[in-house]
Amino acid sequence: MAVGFLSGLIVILKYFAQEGIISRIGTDLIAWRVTVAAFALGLGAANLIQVHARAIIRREKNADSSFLLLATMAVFTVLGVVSGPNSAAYKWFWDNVYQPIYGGIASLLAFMIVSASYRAFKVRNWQSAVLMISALIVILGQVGLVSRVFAGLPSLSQWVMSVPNTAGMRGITIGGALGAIALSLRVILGFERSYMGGGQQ
Amino acid sequence: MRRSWATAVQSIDRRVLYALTFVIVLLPLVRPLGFPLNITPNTRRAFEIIDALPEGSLVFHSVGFDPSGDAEVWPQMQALSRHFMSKGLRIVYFPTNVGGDMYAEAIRAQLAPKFGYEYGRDFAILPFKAGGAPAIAAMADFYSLYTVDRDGTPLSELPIFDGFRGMQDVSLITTSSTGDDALFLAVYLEPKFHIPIVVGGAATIMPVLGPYLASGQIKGIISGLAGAAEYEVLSEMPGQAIGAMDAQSAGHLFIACLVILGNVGFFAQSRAVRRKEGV
Amino acid sequence: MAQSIGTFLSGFFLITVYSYLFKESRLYRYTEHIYVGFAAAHAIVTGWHNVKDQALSPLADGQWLMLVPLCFGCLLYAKFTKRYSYLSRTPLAFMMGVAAGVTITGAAEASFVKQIRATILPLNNLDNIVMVLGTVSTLAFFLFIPLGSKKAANGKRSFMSLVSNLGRATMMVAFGSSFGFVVMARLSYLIARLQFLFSKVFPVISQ
Amino acid sequence: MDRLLSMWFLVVFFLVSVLAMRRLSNGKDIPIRRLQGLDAIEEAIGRATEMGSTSLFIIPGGPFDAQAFAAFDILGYVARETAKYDTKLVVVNALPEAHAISVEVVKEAYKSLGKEDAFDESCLRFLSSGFTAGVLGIYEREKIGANFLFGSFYLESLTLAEAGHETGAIQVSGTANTHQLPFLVAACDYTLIGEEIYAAGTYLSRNRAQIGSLVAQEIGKYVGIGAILVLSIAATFAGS
Repeated sequence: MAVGFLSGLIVILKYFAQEGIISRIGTDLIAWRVTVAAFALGLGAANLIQVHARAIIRREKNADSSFLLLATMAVFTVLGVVSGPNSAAYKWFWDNVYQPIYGGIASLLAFMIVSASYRAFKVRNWQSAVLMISALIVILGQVGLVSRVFAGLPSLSQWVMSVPNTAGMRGITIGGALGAIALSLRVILGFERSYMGGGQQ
Repeated sequence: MRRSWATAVQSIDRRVLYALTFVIVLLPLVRPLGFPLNITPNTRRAFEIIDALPEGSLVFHSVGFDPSGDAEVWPQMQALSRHFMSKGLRIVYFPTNVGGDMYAEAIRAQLAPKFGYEYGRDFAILPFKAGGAPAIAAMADFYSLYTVDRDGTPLSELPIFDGFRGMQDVSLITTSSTGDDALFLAVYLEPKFHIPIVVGGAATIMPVLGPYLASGQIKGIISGLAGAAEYEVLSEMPGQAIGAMDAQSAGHLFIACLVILGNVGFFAQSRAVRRKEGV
Repeated sequence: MAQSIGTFLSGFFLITVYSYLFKESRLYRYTEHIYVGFAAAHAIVTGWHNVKDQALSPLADGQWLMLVPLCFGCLLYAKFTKRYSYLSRTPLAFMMGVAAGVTITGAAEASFVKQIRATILPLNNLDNIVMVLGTVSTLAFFLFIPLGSKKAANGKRSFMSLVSNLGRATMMVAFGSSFGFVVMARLSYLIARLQFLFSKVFPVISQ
Repeated sequence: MDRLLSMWFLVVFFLVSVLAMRRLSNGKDIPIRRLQGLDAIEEAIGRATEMGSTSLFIIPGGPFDAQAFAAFDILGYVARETAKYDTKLVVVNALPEAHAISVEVVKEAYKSLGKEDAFDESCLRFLSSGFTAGVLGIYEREKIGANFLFGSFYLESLTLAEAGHETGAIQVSGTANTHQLPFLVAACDYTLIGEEIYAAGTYLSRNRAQIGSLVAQEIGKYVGIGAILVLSIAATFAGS
């Protein structure tokens, strides 16, 4: 599709051109994408309404929570659009409803990392042995108490983080860059269009 | 007998693990243990770079986090801001996360008055710009991206922007971010303007930044809550981070014990199985 | 008053979220749906303000070009019509194209050229040797197309598998240490919530 | 100088890709290294079908970039498989634009098998930034047999993968975000690392023209390896 090809090409040229007309158009395109994406939010909202309204109409098992979702969404959309996201009422709900749930969900990670380390670091072969040992070095290296006993641990942990870790991540990053470029190129040239109805060529 | 012990260690119910985690992290918060604290070279370097800036230098500070990640980054942002303000640096906060401006506002309301910082003259808050990498790339042409501050006041009316031409006039960029702000800054702004970048962020993204630190695209890193605690120690202005470090250490020891326990059980079990099979 | 209700609500929601760890309850389900609803509303509010500030206001100021993204945005909704639904693919292609362009330029300089340059080091100390060999072998691990035919000389194949194993080992060190490094970060999330819960809602911790 | 170098690199990369795509589109097959994670997708869906459970596909809310494209490729394949076996698929999106494209991808997949009538748009769910909480809820309420996590993950990766493990589903994941790879590797059955996700579309479709760009990618890797080694050795002697 010509639109994808042109917009991709201009954005690439913009990066190297720095100034001039191409650069201006490229900057515009990048800004426009944000606007178009905002329109896509409407589609997402329509999807949520469709899924949950149907649950309510059909009186499915969790229709009560679907109702709660749609009601919350309606109330805060109206409040946010009419009075603005910086209004006192909106901020109050943001601070006392949204933020604690958001923070709570994020902090579930602390529990997940405990059960994951307990489960994942079993030494089954040489690879998992390497995995476990380097994890232990770094976990313990961050505890001030342990480093009073094993004086070399913090610097060993620092070394593992800054040398072999950097090497591994760098290898993945360089390879990933090549992959990302190749795939993006296929998108710009129109070889990847399963989303466009091309399916498998 | 031995096998049943090994099997039991192998299969502790996850709910038990969760309950233990809860208790072990909570106890040191109630009764601090006073574990010692290490100062890492990365934090020290970050501190020294900022400490060496002359009074009145202009610092841009990204606010790229929201409630989900504020546990690590918000203490850093406070520690950094306290240091900036005690040194008389001028600060421009630019939110890169939808929720970020709330924290910049908290600095304006709580911290700034303590240091006699006046909004518009000594510091300013820019509006949030969506888009991640492209938005940061667009900062290269500053006034095309920002024309007003967060309150909608034109930048030309703020004394801090008097004579400000663009990113070339910035002495330092710092971040408080759980996202890739630092990466985007290093990729899109550093090559053009050669502004030193000091990164504050979640400990998670730090390993990713290692390569950029090694290559000099980033000058210093303050990592996670521990980084914040170290910074509080270095700048001699204690805050909430130091108090949390005991709970951190307890949690680390707990996880290390679990990893070892899990492996001991695993070995005992596989040996018992092997013996039974007569291998 | 509003403050203490707020604190109570925050604590209530936090406990509900943690209840997920032990048992799925109706309370968690309600909390989840309120949250998803609020998150969607917030996204819409932010999106609306973005459209207003970045497209509608400039348009009102006479920047006619802003009609282009606005039209693209509207075209997304063509999919609800039967006849013109194909038009909705134009804005999708546009967004993919721009994202592809941004990806290519960012990846080429920062993640390819600069990373390679940073790995070019004199091999006169252990750190540099580990860095160079680790990076190169990790990169070699990802080779997709096997070099030479299957009948290639035995020696060569075992050399490649040695390199690939070295790459694997480097990655394992990297994954293990990154994992360990992040433990701290994850714990701090819990610490912050517990500090809040037990100093504001159930005052056990003195501040 | 880096910018100039990257420009030349891109020019050469494009030329090599286009050339190789041309040559290969009617040329011979090129063998590609096996990617276990992708082979496991079919098995996972097969098992979900047997158990009468749902396949879940999660696209996270990182920046909209090439990782999202890679996720679409894999989603297309997963959707064709689930359509083939008439098994239930649920897709969760955090980004609005990714949601819009996912709908098209899944619809096309069903269409390509002549099963347009079986396509139900409500199997795609847009959850915006609330998607971690939403996915945890889906884990509890639906019986998940296969769980796919692909794209630009941030700190939610471990919660989703570890809680997903508790559901008993076979988990296949992939990301190029190096900071999240350790958790996916630890908690999932199969993980595609970095560039493997970008190659997934090509691997699954065996499209020869696409393999052409894979060739350019391979050459790029050899150039990278060569440059690092040769110049490092040169630097060693120049220094001494």
